[in-house]
Amino acid sequence: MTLGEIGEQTVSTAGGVFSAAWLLIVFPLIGAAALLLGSRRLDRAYGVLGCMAPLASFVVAAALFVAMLGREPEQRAISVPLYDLFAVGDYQVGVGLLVDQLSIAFSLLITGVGSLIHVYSIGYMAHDENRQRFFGYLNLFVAAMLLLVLADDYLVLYVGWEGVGLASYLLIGFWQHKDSAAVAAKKAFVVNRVGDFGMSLAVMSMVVVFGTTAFAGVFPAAADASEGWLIAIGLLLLLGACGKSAQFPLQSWLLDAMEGPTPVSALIHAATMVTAGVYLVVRSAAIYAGAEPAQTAVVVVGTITALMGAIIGCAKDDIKKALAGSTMSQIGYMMLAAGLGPAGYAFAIFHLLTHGFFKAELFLGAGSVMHGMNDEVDMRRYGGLRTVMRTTYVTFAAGYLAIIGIPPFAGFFSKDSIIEAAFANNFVAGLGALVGAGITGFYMTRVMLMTFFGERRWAPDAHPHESPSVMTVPLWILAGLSLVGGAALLYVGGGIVQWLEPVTGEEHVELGIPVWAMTLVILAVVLVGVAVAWQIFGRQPLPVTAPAGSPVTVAARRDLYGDAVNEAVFMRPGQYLTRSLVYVDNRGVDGAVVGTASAVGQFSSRLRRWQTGFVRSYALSMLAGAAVVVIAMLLVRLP
Amino acid sequence: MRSLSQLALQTADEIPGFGDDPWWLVLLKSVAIFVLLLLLTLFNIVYERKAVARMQHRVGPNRTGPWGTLQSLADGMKLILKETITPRNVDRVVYILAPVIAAVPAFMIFAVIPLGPEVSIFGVRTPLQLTDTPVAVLLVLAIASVGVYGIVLGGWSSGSTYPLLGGIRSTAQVISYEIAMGLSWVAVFLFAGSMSTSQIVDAQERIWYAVVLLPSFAVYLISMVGETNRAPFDLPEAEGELVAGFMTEYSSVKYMMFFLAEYINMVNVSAIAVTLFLGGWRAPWPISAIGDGYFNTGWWPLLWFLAKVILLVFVYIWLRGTLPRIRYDQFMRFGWKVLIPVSLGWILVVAAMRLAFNEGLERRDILIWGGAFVAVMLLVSLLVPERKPDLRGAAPPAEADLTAGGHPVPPMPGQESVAGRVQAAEPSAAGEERLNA
Amino acid sequence: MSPTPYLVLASILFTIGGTGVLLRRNALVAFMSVELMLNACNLAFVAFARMHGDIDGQVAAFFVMVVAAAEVVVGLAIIVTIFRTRRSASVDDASLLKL
Amino acid sequence: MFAQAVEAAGHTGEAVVFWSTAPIAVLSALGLVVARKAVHGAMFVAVTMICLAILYFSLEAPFLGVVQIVVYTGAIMMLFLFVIMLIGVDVSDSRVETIRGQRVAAVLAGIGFGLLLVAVAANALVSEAAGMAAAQPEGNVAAIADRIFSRHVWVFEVTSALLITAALGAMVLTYRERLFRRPSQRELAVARFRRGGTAASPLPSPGVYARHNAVDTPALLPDGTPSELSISPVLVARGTVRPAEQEAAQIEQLEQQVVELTGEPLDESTRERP
Repeated sequence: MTLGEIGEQTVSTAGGVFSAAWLLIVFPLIGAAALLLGSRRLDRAYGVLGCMAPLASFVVAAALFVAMLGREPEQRAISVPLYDLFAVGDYQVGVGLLVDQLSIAFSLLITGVGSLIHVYSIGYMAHDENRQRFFGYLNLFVAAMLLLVLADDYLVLYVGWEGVGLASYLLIGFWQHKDSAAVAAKKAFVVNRVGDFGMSLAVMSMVVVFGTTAFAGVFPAAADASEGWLIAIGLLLLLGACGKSAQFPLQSWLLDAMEGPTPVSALIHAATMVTAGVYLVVRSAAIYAGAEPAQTAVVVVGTITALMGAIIGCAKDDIKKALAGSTMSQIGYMMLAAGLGPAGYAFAIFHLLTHGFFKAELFLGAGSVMHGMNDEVDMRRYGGLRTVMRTTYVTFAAGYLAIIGIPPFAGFFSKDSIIEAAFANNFVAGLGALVGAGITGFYMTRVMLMTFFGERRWAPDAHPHESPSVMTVPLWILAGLSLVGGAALLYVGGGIVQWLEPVTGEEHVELGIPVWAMTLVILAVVLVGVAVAWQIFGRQPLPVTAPAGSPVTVAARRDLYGDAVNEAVFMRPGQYLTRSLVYVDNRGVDGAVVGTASAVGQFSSRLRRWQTGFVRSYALSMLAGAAVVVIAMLLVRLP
Repeated sequence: MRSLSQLALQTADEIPGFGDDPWWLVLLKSVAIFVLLLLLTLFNIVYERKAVARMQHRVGPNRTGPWGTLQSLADGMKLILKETITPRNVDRVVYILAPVIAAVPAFMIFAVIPLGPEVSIFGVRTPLQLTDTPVAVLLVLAIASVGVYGIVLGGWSSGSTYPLLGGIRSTAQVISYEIAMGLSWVAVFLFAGSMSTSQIVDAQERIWYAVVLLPSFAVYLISMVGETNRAPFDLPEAEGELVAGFMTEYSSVKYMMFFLAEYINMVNVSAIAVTLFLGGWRAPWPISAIGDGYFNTGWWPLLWFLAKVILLVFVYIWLRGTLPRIRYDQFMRFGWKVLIPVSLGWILVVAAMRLAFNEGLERRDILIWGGAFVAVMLLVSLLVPERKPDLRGAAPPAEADLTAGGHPVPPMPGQESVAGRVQAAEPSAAGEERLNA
Repeated sequence: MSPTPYLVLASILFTIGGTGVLLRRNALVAFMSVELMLNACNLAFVAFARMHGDIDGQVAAFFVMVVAAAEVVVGLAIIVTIFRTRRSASVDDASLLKL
Repeated sequence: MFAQAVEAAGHTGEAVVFWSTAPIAVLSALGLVVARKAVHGAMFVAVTMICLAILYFSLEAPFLGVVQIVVYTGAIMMLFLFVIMLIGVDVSDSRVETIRGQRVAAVLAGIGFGLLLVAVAANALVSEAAGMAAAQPEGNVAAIADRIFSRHVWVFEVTSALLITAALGAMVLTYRERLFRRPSQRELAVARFRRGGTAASPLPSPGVYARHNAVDTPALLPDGTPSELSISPVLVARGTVRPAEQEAAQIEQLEQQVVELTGEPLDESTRERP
């Protein structure tokens, strides 16, 4: 049975193993419930309990993937209706899952990388007394994220969307005893609300325009909808994506979000949640197909963010913030690619997956370093760690090579593809991407050098040591994925482009110059960045306190004044607005209300005189009332 | 011509055999009951004094009349002739009314007590009972509850502390034990299917309810002693505490009427016990078997009835000679927390039994099932582990000064009051001060 | 006999009870007046029962008695409690709830 | 013929009962309203209720009549008396009306309402009584039981729940928390003997001078001093103790009067000198 069309393929109903797809979400949900609601005694088994759920989900996802491989490419989108949520008139919302090539790729990433990070967290959070709660939140996040990517309806997707927001909020503020963490959590929440606002408006618009929010209803109808509506919806979706994926202008929360525990940064703020925006844009391909300006906006946002993130990453001394800038930048790449339309969708997802591998690897490596250095995050306090933390060094290096795009590491393939596609589409975007790649080479080399090379600038009480194997094993696995993941995804079995083609569509654009020449140019730019970094940070000893630096450096250290802009553009006018509203409320509305109330009060204080407090007076009036009733009955009975 | 009370009752449904007496017979019966009660009182006073004396290895009254048998008559004469003292601050009307209220209902109760089967009086066949109604036993309860007013009002109107205390005690006592008493009757009603005294006696032709309903009988025996303010439950007139309780300020005829009321009430409740539980006027077993029930006909039953009543009166005397007076709070606790719950539980059992019989279950089956139930409950009770408080390692409760800085506050859980412990060891600090003063 | 005299008697008793509530300040006396009113109602119930030849009137009176008993128990407890704290059984003294 | 005679006799009998009890009921009801003391009021109400019980009998409701006495007279009014005695015997109402106009208004409203009700009751188109014979073929008790436990069984259960709730409520209302554990009788006895001295024996009784019942007069010790122990501390606290010296003086006065009247000196051996 066909349920409609998504992308260029028909959707069939679930059968066999696919009807069990809901287990994907249920496992982590059970885990979260058990850990959050269960007794404190579960704390003894926190690791096993916490990791079981994502691992089980991973097994399910893998099984679904294998089952999907066994089907015809056009038959791979499977709808799993669960139940009808509600029906209002013609508008019906059913909770259901859509298992197709895109969502299964995401599911594998979320559960796979998620499992690794869960395992890593066993070691990382071993000494935290609230670790049971921590794992509960992590499981909750996995469940929400899976709901987000598996939903077959924008409304259900929105539930997952808010769910990951909640989990992100809870985890950023996990160490709520720290003021900075609490503030960061609040900031992330507020900024995300702005994005979510756009998202919810988009969903409402869909109800107005299409009368439904189900993918199966929206996408076929999008072709016939008016362009104005499509542009509006596309921009609103972009606003949502910006919030969730920390894209310009809603990027400011991500850097602060590094206050959360490092596994959280790796899982949520690098590998999975922040890519939800990319997923949303790719999933909404049908809408963007008819909204050229919205697509352009996506490209612009992506390009700006890619550059901004890279510049911010250059100036940060906090290792996690440097990596966070990098994340912003890389997601900017993905957005850029997603904005290119069918030509870039597959590359966006491709880069998303490889980024998931190596950025998780980098964050976990950073976490490992911090773990060995008494939670020191200032890179100026590191240096020369390659000898004492060999595993961390080697695996981190794999991630480093992957992100700057050295063949044959994963990032090479995905980033190359994006830059080529960008050049083919739009020269300015391509140029931005190319420059970004150079800066990436620069700041990642800086991180590498400051952390693992040079003289030891450790704090006096620092005794760096290698992390336990429960943390290093995930590092090794992720390092391996960073090494081979790109090539594997691109070439094995026809590669990811072909795999995703039924969902995203395909469009080949011809580059003006040969591909190998482009690759060489990109490599050259990257190597220039690396060399500059080597020149600045590798050749001379680093001061422990940061030098004043140029205006650009200062600006970058201050997140390119993102917060200041927010304050001037949004907060101040908002404040004026609320103040004037308060004035109107106090004087106008309250005046009327209070006036009425005081009038009633005066009137009742007159009436109060009847209330003597003496029971017998009341009894007298009751007797009088009874007499009246008797008289009334007599009168009625009289003919 | 019918008597007034019967006129009132005549439209209500009637017990067969009653309500047809000629007026002179009704009058005759009434007078006879009155005389019988007076004689019984005279007899009982001597009886009690003699019996108690024997229990205490004394002789008892032996001067007036043969073996002292006319002692009570002499005492009564003396009481009538004594000076009437009326204290100054009594409530005069109530003060005079109270003994009357106490005595009159006491005489009325016997109206519904069956003294014997149908006999022939001057050629008229009539039951040896003044009257009967379908609610006769409840009527007894009603009349008895009016009688208490005499005691309460007497205590109040005396305008003195001890009588008031006696009156209050008596109120609480009667209200409390009336409940147990009424509950003990319910079982009888269930078995007899009637509240008419004559029908209840008829229903005991085969077996006395004292045997079948032993728990009810026991409850009734106890509560009847409480109802009549007799030792060991004679708290409203406890000599050691309240001088003479509600009678303290009374003298002469009024005192005598209270006295009379008490002794007649003793006979009354005994008569009710006989009627409801001991087969009424029926002869006890070996005698009843003689001559195909010959001794259950004619005037013979009057003898059995009086014998049973006097036997129960002896129980009263026996109790008085044996048991010390119970403390008031213990008495109330016993009534509310033992007698009433026991009665309630027993009524449940009786009702279940009745239902089972009505549903046609065999007695054997009931016994088997009941026994099985009890056995299972016993076995289950073995399974429940006995909980012993684990005192090892338990910290002694923290002490708290409850009155520190003003108002006393109750101790928190885990605390123990210092003052409470002092109180326990030194019960009456104030009393001691008074002694040392 | 016609039920009318009974009904008239019930009316009179009810009115006397009501007037007692109005006139007497002693909470106990007022309370007893209420009992009197209830009794008057019961009399009317029973009279009507016989008038219609239906036992339901008597059953209603029975239930009124039960409810009256419950009411007396709680009411007296309240009076005792008030007396304990305020040393007064006058209904006029319990007028502090008014502003 | 005979049936009519019985009928007529029944009617006259009922009328006699009614007209002899109804005035008593009304008068004692009025007594409640005018009685100064609450106890008198309670007695009046009890009389009214007994009158009503008798009327129930003549209204062919013997069960209700008996229950009326047992419940109202025996339990409820007894409870009233109990409470009256508990919270102050001497509380007699003052007759001054505190609420302005209340008395006049109440009497007017009462009379008006009463006249209205009586008018309604007397003028209502009341048919001759149908009688209960048809309604209770197996007797009054059986009929009531049948109705209560069949048609009105739900009401019955609800009222039983109400009763239990009321009992619990009364217990909660009148419950006073005990701050200290109550010393047991044994502990009291042990403490008393341990204290030694005169405490082991009962306290001395108050002085009795054959002039009044005198719990408020201290007893005189052999040396003539009054014994504080013989007086209840409650009386001391209230300040209603009669001083012993005054008693002694009065006794001496009496003795002198006796000597003057009889002209004989008192026998020294019988005199107790204070």
